[in-house]
Amino acid sequence: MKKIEAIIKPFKLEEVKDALADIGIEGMTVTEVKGFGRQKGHTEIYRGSEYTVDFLPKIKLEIVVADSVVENAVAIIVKTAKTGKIGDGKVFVLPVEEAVRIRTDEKGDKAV
Amino acid sequence: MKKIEAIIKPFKLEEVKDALADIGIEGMTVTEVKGFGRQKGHTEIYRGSEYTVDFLPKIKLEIVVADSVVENAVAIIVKTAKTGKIGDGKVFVLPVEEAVRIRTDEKGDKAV
Amino acid sequence: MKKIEAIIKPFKLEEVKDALADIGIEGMTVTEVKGFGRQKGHTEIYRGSEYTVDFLPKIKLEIVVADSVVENAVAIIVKTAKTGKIGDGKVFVLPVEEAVRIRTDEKGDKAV
Amino acid sequence: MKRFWKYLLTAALLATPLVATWAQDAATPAAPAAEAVAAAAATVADAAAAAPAYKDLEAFAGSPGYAIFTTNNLWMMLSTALVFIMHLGFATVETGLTRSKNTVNILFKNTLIPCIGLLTYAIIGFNLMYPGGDYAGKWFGFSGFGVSVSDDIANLTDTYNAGYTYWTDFLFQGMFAATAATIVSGAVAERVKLGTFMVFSTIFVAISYPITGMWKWGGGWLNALETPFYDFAGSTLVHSVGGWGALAGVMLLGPRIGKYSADGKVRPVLGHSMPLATIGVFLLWLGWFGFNGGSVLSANPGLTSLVLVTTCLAAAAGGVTSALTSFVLLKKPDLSMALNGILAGLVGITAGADQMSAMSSVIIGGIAGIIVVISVLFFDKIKIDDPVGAISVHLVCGIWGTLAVGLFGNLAGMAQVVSQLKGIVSIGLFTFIFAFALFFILKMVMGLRVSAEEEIEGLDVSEHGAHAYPDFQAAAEK
Amino acid sequence: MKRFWKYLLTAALLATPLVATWAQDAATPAAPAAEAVAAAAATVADAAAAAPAYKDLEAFAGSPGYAIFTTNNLWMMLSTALVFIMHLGFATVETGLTRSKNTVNILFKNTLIPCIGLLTYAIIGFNLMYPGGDYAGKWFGFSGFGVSVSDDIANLTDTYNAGYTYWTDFLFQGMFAATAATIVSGAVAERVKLGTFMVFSTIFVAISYPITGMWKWGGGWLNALETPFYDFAGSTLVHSVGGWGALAGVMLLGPRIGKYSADGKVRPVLGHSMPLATIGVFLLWLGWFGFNGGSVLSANPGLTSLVLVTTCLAAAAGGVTSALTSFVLLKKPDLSMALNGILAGLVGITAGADQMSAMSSVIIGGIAGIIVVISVLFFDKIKIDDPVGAISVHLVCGIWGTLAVGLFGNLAGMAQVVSQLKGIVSIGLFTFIFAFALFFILKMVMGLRVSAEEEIEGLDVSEHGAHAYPDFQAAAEK
Amino acid sequence: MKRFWKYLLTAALLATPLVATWAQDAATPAAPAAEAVAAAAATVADAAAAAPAYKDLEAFAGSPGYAIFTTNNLWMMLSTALVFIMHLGFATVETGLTRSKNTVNILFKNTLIPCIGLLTYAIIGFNLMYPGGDYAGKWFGFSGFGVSVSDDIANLTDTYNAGYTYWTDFLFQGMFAATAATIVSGAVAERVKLGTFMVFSTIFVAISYPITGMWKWGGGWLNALETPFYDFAGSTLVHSVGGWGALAGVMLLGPRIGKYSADGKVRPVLGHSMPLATIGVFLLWLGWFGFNGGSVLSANPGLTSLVLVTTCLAAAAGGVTSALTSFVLLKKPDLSMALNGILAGLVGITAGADQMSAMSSVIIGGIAGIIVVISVLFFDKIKIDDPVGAISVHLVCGIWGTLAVGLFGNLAGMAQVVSQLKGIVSIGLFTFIFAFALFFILKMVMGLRVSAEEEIEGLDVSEHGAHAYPDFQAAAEK
Ligand SMILES: Nc1ncnc2c1ncn2[C@@H]1O[C@H](COP(=O)(O)OP(=O)(O)O)[C@@H](O)[C@H]1O
Ligand SMILES: Nc1ncnc2c1ncn2[C@@H]1O[C@H](COP(=O)(O)OP(=O)(O)O)[C@@H](O)[C@H]1O
Ligand SMILES: Nc1ncnc2c1ncn2[C@@H]1O[C@H](COP(=O)(O)OP(=O)(O)O)[C@@H](O)[C@H]1O
Repeated sequence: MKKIEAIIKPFKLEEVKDALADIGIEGMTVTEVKGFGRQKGHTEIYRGSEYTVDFLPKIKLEIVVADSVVENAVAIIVKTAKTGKIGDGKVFVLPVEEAVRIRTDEKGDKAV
Repeated sequence: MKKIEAIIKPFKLEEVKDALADIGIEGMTVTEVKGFGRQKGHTEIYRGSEYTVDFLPKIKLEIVVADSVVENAVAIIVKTAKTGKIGDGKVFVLPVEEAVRIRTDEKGDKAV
Repeated sequence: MKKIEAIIKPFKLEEVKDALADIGIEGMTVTEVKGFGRQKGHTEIYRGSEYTVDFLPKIKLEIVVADSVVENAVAIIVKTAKTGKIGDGKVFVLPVEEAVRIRTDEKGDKAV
Repeated sequence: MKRFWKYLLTAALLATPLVATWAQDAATPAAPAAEAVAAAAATVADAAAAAPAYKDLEAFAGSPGYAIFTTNNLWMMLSTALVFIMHLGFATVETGLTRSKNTVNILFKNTLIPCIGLLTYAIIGFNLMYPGGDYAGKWFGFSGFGVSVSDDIANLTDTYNAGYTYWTDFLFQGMFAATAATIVSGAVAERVKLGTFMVFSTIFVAISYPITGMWKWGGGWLNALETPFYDFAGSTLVHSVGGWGALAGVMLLGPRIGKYSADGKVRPVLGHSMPLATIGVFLLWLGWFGFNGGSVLSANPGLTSLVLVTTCLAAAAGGVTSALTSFVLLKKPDLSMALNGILAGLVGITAGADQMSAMSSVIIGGIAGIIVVISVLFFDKIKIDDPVGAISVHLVCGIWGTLAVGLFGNLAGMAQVVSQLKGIVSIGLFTFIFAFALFFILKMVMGLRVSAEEEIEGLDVSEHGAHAYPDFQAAAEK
Repeated sequence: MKRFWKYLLTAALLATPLVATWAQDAATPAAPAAEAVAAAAATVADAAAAAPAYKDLEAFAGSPGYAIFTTNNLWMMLSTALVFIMHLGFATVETGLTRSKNTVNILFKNTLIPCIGLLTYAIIGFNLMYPGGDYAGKWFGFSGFGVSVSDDIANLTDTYNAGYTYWTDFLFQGMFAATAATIVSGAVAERVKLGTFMVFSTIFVAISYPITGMWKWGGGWLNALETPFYDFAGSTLVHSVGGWGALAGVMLLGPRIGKYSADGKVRPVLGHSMPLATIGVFLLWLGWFGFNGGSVLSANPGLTSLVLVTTCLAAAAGGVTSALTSFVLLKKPDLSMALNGILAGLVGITAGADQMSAMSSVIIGGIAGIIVVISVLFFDKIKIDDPVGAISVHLVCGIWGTLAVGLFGNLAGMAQVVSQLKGIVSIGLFTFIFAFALFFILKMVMGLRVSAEEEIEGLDVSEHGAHAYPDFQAAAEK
Repeated sequence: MKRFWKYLLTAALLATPLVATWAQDAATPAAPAAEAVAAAAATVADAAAAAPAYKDLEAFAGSPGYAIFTTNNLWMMLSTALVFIMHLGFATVETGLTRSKNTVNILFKNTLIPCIGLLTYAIIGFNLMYPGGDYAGKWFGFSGFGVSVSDDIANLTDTYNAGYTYWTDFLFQGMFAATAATIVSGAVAERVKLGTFMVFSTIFVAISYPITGMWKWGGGWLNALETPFYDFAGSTLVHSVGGWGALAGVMLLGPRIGKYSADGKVRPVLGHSMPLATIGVFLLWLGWFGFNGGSVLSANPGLTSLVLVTTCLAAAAGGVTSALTSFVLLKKPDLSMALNGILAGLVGITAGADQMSAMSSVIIGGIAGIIVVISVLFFDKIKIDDPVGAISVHLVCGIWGTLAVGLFGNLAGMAQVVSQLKGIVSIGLFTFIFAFALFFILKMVMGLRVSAEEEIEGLDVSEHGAHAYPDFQAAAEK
């Protein structure tokens, strides 16, 4: 099993979720995060002082999938989340050693 | 060392934390996340339009532990977080290569 | 590639970010989390009943870097985030198998 | 817990006939006392018929009394507006002191209650509470359904009353009425079924509140005691009444899940927005300018200005003493206690706001501020779980304020204390039994409490399918 | 969508001359009717010149009419304060019912609109709307720029008007004026360009609102119909006017991104704070005490108190029926609909608040509460995306309320219905065409809508470089 | 930074005797000027004793003056209520413009200050500020502790004053008093120790504010200048006084951690809720209807309505010019600046609200709106860290408004400018020195500032052990 971590632009969430559902992935966990990267934040002004909002709102998707699905899933995410503009985000793949479904005690690929 | 990631129902947090403390695990990091899975969200209505809340509030626990503790910890989490109803969540185990305690520079098992 | 996960005190974020930028790390993802550890929360009182705030606000940094950079990055984080007081946090290092930049489809070290 | 309310209930049942006899005794010999100002409303509805009227409204506008009548009526209309805004105060206090997952539910209740309250008061309440002189000294009266001005000229001039028209009278009293139900709302929050509560409120405000209100303000038996029971603006008639309803509800509902740990220790359930709670208390204080000021029932300069002074000083004293008490007892200056203390001072002064010196009002309010903190801790201990402290503020300090009329100010004296007790006990018994029985019946018929799952999920989702703060939803739904 | 407004526009263009003739017909024979109270303001500005004045203000202060004049003026000043606070009500309702990423933008607009509105009303609006008796029965009049009291003694005494001074008159009317623009603000929220909207509001409130206002309140042609058009406090003159502006804006803007899915299904865009929305509705209700109560134009006790009763009962009925309607149609008790229902009841009663019985006001408000729910669903369906329901509340219920004057109460009758229709249609056409044309021109010149990127990011960041809730920013910026 | 306040302090010390002599000069020849309205309060307390009183209150109620007195008193009571609600306005503005981790702390302070202020004003302040005619033209006077009506009939009729009873007088003035301390609260927010600040406020409001208030409103030396110093409703007596206290506090406290980067650049510390800030400003504007309107000290129709017009036009102008100025200087339309601009306009018009034409009020308010933006930027630059802009709004615009009385309107003239300067400087020196000394002593005795750790954690947790928004806590505690 692998864990796919994708950092994407928030307004792409709906689309990515639907695209993943289309290939049968129906479990994921979503976190609101802030990203810092090449996409520089905007300068804002509050009561006359400028400041840079360095950290931009992003969405992190965490999806644990069987090894066989990883490649396809990553490809789908990359395709769907792409706008071509800076700040589109990253996809990382990490190894997972075990997975358990709490409700049923099922383990491994069956659990995800 | 391993990292245990557990996605659980929010109201189970207190209980799981206490159960882990009982087996000597006293460090963990908690994140508010939203989960998408078999447990379908409820349909809600706002000013006459229906919509589905797909993403349900969940809590993610991250606990880095020594290899020897993993099995027991996972078992405890599964046991305590179980309600038997859909949406109970998952537990994942990931490998960790290094851990450092910032305050003391301690490394490895001593750091967690 | 490795993923560095650092749990730090919130007010250290600015400094750590700047220190990492100095060694050329310019991508990271930040999450607001709550930490539970040796640093016991304070006791607070609401309308006469005491309660303990067990979970303290922390910041989690996630930084995926090339293997060669890991050691230095961890050292910098530990140095910058240290206050010497309890609750300074942890740094964990996890293996990453793949990374993709969504915008360009670049993979591996080039993507981070 | 169970034992506690069994005890109370038994006591209540035993006491009823006792009080009834006692009150009857008092009522028989005494002629309806002509209390200059506060009870003026009592005999009003029929006064109009008897008194000489103006030829037409033009004639009235040309009469020498027109200017002062207009001024009086204006004050009463503005007082009505101020009492109205108390409903927003209640809504925000209750919302602020409860969790965000129940916010839509509380706002919905507190929005609908004044709406329903006004409508039922128009249909039945006003005529139950002010049935007219035929029922003077009685326990009950009713002068027919609906509001309308049968005789324009009389009802719209000072023939009706020196201080206001029929319409102003109705609206001012109507705004008061809904208050009682709103008080209950706070105490039963976060677990009561919406439908059940709406039915309860409707009946409570339509029937129970006006009946006990009639006993005093409608010229009923409490007003006809030899030493008449005195309740200037409603420490008992409004606030305690709400408080008794709240107590009945909480006893039948039980505490919120999570309020007590398995080993019986009190665990706080934190309110979700202190700014909302603070906004609410300031709005309530503002509203009390009209609640008490308007209860003079005219713009009488000396009396109204005195009432505003005693009201504000009592509020200020309550705020300060509750802050100090909470600091001494709890080691921290507790904002929510200071806020409750201000309300406690306001409720405390309400019964005698026109009878007190500045100094007495400070003492009454100051004591209320101490009482409320101790009371909140006490009710928590005996497992009466009242999220916003409504019982402590409105019931306990309502009783204190009513008693204080016998202890301080112009009316102080043993006879007054006895009359005050008669009023407190009789109205308390009636209201508590009414509310308890009503909640009990509804519990059987409709159910009183949402399921544990719904409670954990929050009533916003389970009862309304909605979120109060969708943008911040993740955080909100713990 | 495109077809829809093309149709409307064509209809409007065709109808204009028709209505003009029709109105002219009516205006010719009829002498300006002397409506005792509501139209008193019409012929005021010049009345002062003609009438006998007091020697000096001291003389006036010593005159027998001074006390009642002072009381009347006091009521009008407080009504002004109450109407003022409606602007905060609008600000919070609109903020609460939209997303947190557009909060600063909405607050900015709703803070600046009353500022700009007051200033333009001082410079031009007041003298457009109340040009004086020379323009009685006309379509248009203007009595010069600026406000100032040329003749102190006359303008500050009851020589000017029995109910208020010149200054009170100006300020009361000025507070009304900005309301119309504020109504538009809610409907076009979350996508309109700030600059464009500010220009629109300024012109709309400076020119369009006073011109149609003059037709009735300024003694113009609608007031001179044989059976004069009746609009007590502005169901049409204020609320529908705002609603027509809103409709024009929304039609040209199109719906917010995400409001309709690719397959055309309605998707809700959730407001971000129900407490703010609720605070707003209560403040609006409070403000309506002055909006309607002050429209009596004196403190006349019978009339003002009746108006407050009809106003509050209609609001209450609207709240209850909209809650019930939403419960029946949508299966859940919807707070935002109940809130809209209260406003619907208030808008509905506004045209005839002084002409209705208590019962009629309940019916009018109750029907408004049903209408508003159906209207919100309807406009959503035809893709008129109005985030806060402004068109349903102010336009649809404004029309309903204006019609209701012909169906209920003292003025009911076929002739009145016809006059009401004349008013509704003529003012609707003028305002809609004016607003549509103005928005259209601004769209060409300045652009009307922010870019899709800016809309997604939120107008707070893109237009103001600011966040409404920086501490909760992550959550807020979805 | 250090140098800056050393300079100011030295200047202050040097200037004191100078001003004293100068003032004395002026005071000697001039008999206490009989300013018709505004200073009426001055000689009131003792007037009662001398003047012929009514036999009893009944007699007064039957007298021809009763109606107008009742109306006047009613206006003053409502003005009191409106000034009261300003405290909620201050609470929400300050809360909104600071971080959520200090919210409970700010709410606690702003809830307790009016409570304490009213109590101290009852005990000592009122009699320090209005010591009676014996002290006319003096620097100081005191007429004994406590408030009570020794002589009912005189103090509750127009024998006391044509505009209000003794009780109304006390309460209206008491509501003003607490304002000064509340202004300080905003400027020292997010770092001052709670206990220290509470002690400061109590003494400041009990002693400093009434003493300088007496100089003018209590009939003291500034009122006795040949050309009397003029401050209608308190641009200087209330707002600058608060502003000087704020300046002293900020100078001794230093800026908040994080406000300036290591290299001295200004870094914004974002307020956490723009809706709260906006609610606050609207409530303050509403309150100003009473603050200025009530300062007429009667319901005089011409004067009160003029005052409301100048007040609202100045507010509107301030809002517009500050929005424009911030747009020009900062390239973005800044909501918080527009809000400050409205307050600036209000503070600016306060000194001369009854002396200005509509046009002059627009100019005065408009200039205040420009000044406030520049002032905020200036104080940020010189490292006077004032989270809510209190010093710019209340001190700087208070000075501007006081000066404007000499430049515009009925009193304009060189002699008036000089008198205005005397008032500004003398009151400024006294207040600044008093506040600085008091803060300094408290700093030695109790400590002034929380520890860096507590500041970073937030005062809510460190001072109160509480959270303002527990449900959203994670986000809130950055
Ligand atoms: N090395 C990294 N580790 C973790 N997250 C990263 C890293 N680099 C970028 N990110 C995340 O990806 C987001 C987008 O990256 P950015 O460099 O702004 O643009 P792009 O994706 O177009 O290269 C960042 O906001 C951050 O959340
Ligand atoms: N493949 C997955 N990867 C990551 N998180 C998952 C995955 N599947 C489920 N989850 C998380 O677990 C939660 C519960 O899963 P769900 O399918 O709803 O019920 P159950 O746990 O009973 O199978 C989801 O809300 C989601 O947060
Ligand atoms: N085993 C662990 N797994 C995950 N996170 C941990 C673990 N131990 C500690 N943490 C995180 O590190 C933070 C600091 O740890 P703590 O024990 O309080 O102090 P210290 O870092 O000084 O040892 C905690 O609040 C928690 O977020």
